[in-house]
Amino acid sequence: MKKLINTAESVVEDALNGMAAAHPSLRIRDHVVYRAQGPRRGKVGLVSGGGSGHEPLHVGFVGHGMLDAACAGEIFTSPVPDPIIEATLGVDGGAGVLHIVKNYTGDVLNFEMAAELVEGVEVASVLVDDDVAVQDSLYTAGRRGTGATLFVEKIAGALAEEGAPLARVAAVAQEVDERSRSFGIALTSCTTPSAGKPTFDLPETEVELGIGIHGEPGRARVPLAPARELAEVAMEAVHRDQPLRGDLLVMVNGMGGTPLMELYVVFAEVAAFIKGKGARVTRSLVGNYVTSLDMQGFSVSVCLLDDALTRLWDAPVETPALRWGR
Amino acid sequence: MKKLINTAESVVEDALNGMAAAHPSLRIRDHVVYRAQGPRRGKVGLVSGGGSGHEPLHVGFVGHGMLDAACAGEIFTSPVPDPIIEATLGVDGGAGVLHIVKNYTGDVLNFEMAAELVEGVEVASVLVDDDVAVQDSLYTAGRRGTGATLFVEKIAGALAEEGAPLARVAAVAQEVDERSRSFGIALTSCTTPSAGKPTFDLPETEVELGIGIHGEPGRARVPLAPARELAEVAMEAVHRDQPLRGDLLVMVNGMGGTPLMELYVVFAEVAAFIKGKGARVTRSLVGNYVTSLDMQGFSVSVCLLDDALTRLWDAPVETPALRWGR
Amino acid sequence: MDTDLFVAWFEETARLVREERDRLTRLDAAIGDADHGTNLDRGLTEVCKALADSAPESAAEVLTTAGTTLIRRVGGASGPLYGSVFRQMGKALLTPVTLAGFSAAFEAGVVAVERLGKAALGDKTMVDALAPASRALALAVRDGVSVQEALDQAARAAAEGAKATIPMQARKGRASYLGERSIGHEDPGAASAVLFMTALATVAG
Amino acid sequence: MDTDLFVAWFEETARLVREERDRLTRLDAAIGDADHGTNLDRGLTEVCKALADSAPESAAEVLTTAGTTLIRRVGGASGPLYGSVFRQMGKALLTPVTLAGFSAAFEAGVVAVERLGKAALGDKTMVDALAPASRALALAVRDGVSVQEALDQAARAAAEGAKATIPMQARKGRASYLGERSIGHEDPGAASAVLFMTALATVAG
Ligand SMILES: Nc1ncnc2c1ncn2[C@@H]1O[C@H](COP(=O)(O)OP(=O)(O)O)[C@@H](O)[C@H]1O
Ligand SMILES: Nc1ncnc2c1ncn2[C@@H]1O[C@H](COP(=O)(O)OP(=O)(O)O)[C@@H](O)[C@H]1O
Ligand SMILES: [Mg+2]
Ligand SMILES: [Mg+2]
Ligand SMILES: [Mg+2]
Ligand SMILES: [Mg+2]
Repeated sequence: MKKLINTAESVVEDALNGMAAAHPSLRIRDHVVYRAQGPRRGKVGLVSGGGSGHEPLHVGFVGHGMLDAACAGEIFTSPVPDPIIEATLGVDGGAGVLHIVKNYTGDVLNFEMAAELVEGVEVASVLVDDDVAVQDSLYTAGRRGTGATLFVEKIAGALAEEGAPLARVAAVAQEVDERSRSFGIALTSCTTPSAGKPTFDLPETEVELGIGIHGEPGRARVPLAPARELAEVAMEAVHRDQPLRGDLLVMVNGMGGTPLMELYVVFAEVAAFIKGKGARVTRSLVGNYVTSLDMQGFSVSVCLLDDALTRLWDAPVETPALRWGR
Repeated sequence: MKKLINTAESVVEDALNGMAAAHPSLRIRDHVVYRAQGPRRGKVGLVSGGGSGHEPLHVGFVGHGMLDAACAGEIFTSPVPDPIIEATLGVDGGAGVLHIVKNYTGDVLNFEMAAELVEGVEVASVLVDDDVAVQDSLYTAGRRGTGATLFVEKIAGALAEEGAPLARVAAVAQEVDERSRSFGIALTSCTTPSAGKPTFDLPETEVELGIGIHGEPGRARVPLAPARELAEVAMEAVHRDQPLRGDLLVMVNGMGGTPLMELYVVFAEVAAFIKGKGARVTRSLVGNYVTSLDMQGFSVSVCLLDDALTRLWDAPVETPALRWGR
Repeated sequence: MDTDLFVAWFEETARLVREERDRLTRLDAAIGDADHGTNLDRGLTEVCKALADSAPESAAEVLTTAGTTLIRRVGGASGPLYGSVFRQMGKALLTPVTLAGFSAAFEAGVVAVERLGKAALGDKTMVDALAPASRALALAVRDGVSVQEALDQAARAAAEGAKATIPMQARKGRASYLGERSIGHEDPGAASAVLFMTALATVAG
Repeated sequence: MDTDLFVAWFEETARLVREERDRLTRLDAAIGDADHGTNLDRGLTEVCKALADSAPESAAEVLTTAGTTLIRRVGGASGPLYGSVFRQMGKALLTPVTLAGFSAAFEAGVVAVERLGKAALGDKTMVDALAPASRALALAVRDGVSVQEALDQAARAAAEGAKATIPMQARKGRASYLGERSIGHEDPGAASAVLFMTALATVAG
């Protein structure tokens, strides 16, 4: 394993120290990243979090127009309730707090426990579960939360910034999740610092279809294919679950070890696929946003937009990893 | 080799198609990326370019406050003169055009030829050569242009946007280059799509010191060490060449395959080093900006700021890869 | 079954988990996210520290401290789940501690995790080791065997239960994302539950 | 030495470069950026196309077309450098083409690349193969040997020159960044220059 780290034990702490040094707009305490200026009176607070290793998610999305705080767990390990409670209390501006939770047993349990234990703050929760690779059935833990988490955080964050009440912010978060679908493909496994070797072995000639963002193996292994075919597999899965139509927000997301050039190659194919279905890409993101350590591969996330959501997507945002309009 | 590409031959073209699909603010023709709205009357045009494989450099830096056009060569191969000529003619708003050229024989020769052949447009050139790993002596091709290219493009771009004349834009570009130093370290080689295997072999236990951005081997090989020590090696090299002092713009840049988390770990060490020397990080960037395909590793670039340069750095910029202030 | 025995239980579990950390993580790598060993190792180290610091005066206090520490220090799925087992046991345990009382408290802990995780036998989770262990304890109480014998039987039942997860298709936790590909691997949480039960049998000896 | 010979020269070079592409790229991987084979292969394919399309009527025209195409299609360092060699040759070549005239034009081409690249003998570049080839041609003209013999000697001189780059430390181009680590590797541009000279000797035969 070759990583730019000091020790496997200190990597989350060390990276947070780097964030604190790089971004005066953030305040970081006990593995929670806050906006430096603190809560705004009357604004709904947005708290998210989860295991580390998905950077910039969530810590890179703290700032104006997006999150108020993000809790960073150990690598791929949901944060414990205490920092979630701290974060919730710390961002409350009197209008309540929305927990944005990716649908994993660990995240769900720890956020639930935190929400129960918080006193004096109204808490609402939204579960993000966009990954169509997982069947949403009695026989699974339900769909995973992956790329659409960014969409939910951005759009709910914009509405909260406008001063909307908790119920409306929660409702738009829920709506974005319902309108969003994702699918991921891995070219390589990731290596967690503590394990020190790849989570799974993947031959030079194969890819994993339907991966999550924790180095979990996917649903199936198929031969490596040109970007066009891989993009089609992902888009077919998304389209089958929720037909593409109208205006779309599309993210082609790298898993952490994939260069931007390759993501643009994939985006070209995704855009062509969408055109072929008669829908339109009206907003897009291409880059490493919701990652799985050093994994090579991509995921594509699609959200069905309407005018209201488009306006909220376009609203100013100023965070380390997403910034426009100010 | 595992890459998200269609064919090794089409990768540059395919990626540019993806950029065109993702960014309506760009117009892309014959491997040149332009601002969609065309040249602005009276504004100095900024043209850069070079081999592809360094994305987002340069193509991702086309837009308000930065480049007017970027020429994308084949992977690691300087563009030929024709597109540089096209770009120069295409961005001229009557105030002349600045060529921002990284100091490599190929880039220098092709930009020189283009500049000679352009008619009716005043052309100035600035050579970026910030890499302290290469001795600037009679016995080398001179220092390479690496991370500081981003600084030059951003700051000169801001001045051009304000309507400054060509001579002043060229002078500030030159000044930024002179005030900037970089040093890079690779954990792995990169793999060019056409070669299909790593450019160099690097054992699991070693790193290359003083690499460029083309998968060139570095000056020396040493055992893999904690991030703190690697950051110190890089910063010592920078500091030895140009002592750290006053306000600094600091970029910790990933080589393409390094996750953001690790770059923040490095940034923490870089910031501590700088503090130890009595200087101050007043502006910073952490991310994959000037890359070498899928290489794992980082480079650090430092520019000595003054108030004028800080103001230009802070000026609005709106490009696919760098965006703030609008 | 005195207070010291309960403290020793967690110390021995911590030792075993440290020893078996990489195996647990490997099991989790196969069908999860490769952190179960690290998670529990971190958690049990904290539990031992907390027990040393707080000098608990009853078995119930030991269990509550352990459970709270796991919830507060582990994270992931296993932190709240194991934490709830021990917190619930602590709540349910009557003093003085008899084997029957322990068995009842243990069952309360297992029910807590089933409820929290919405998991049933056969879902390929820690429940598949914990529930058989609880049943073995109850049977041992009915049959009036010695404490040592009862705990040995519980450990054996847990081990068999963990082994039985191998052919199962997961329906809860990360492993469920793999669908049929989860078949053929032992559940890491079931494997760690075996360590808890083995540790208890060891320190009782 | 007629027009067809010059066309055949580039066709044979294109064939050889295609054949040796991976070796050239491997040489460039060792001390450069692993693209020299791909660059020249692309360039010479374009040269052959351009020659087929434009049906040049003189040897000078062949050379100018080849040079311009290399400049316009290759990029990198070798594109403008090789391009300048042939453009300059094209300018300098007198009709009808004699061996002496060819030798003089070739020398002009080598001087052009030395000037453009600011490279001298011993810098570990293509000049280390091209300059000895030029010298061999000049000597052959002085000695009055046959065209075939002269071109064979030039090809041999180029090959020896390329081999002599192995122990050199590079002072120009990317390889110079490596400092002492550039020692022990053949320069890719020198190696490709050998292919040009070999091709010419072959088609003259
Ligand atoms: N819903 C659930 N109910 C019961 N046990 C569960 C549930 N989800 C996961 N587990 C247990 O947790 C174990 C994984 O723990 P761990 O790896 O520490 O957490 P995470 O899955 O968050 O990485 C699984 O092997 C399984 O035994
Ligand atoms: N300044 C120079 N003068 C002469 N030849 C040079 C010079 N710089 C580089 N070369 C030649 O160019 C070759 C490299 O060509 P190529 O790999 O195609 O271009 P690049 O270095 O831009 O990738 C070197 O092996 C060397 O022979
Ligand atoms: Mg986990
Ligand atoms: Mg090159
Ligand atoms: Mg796990
Ligand atoms: Mg090269």
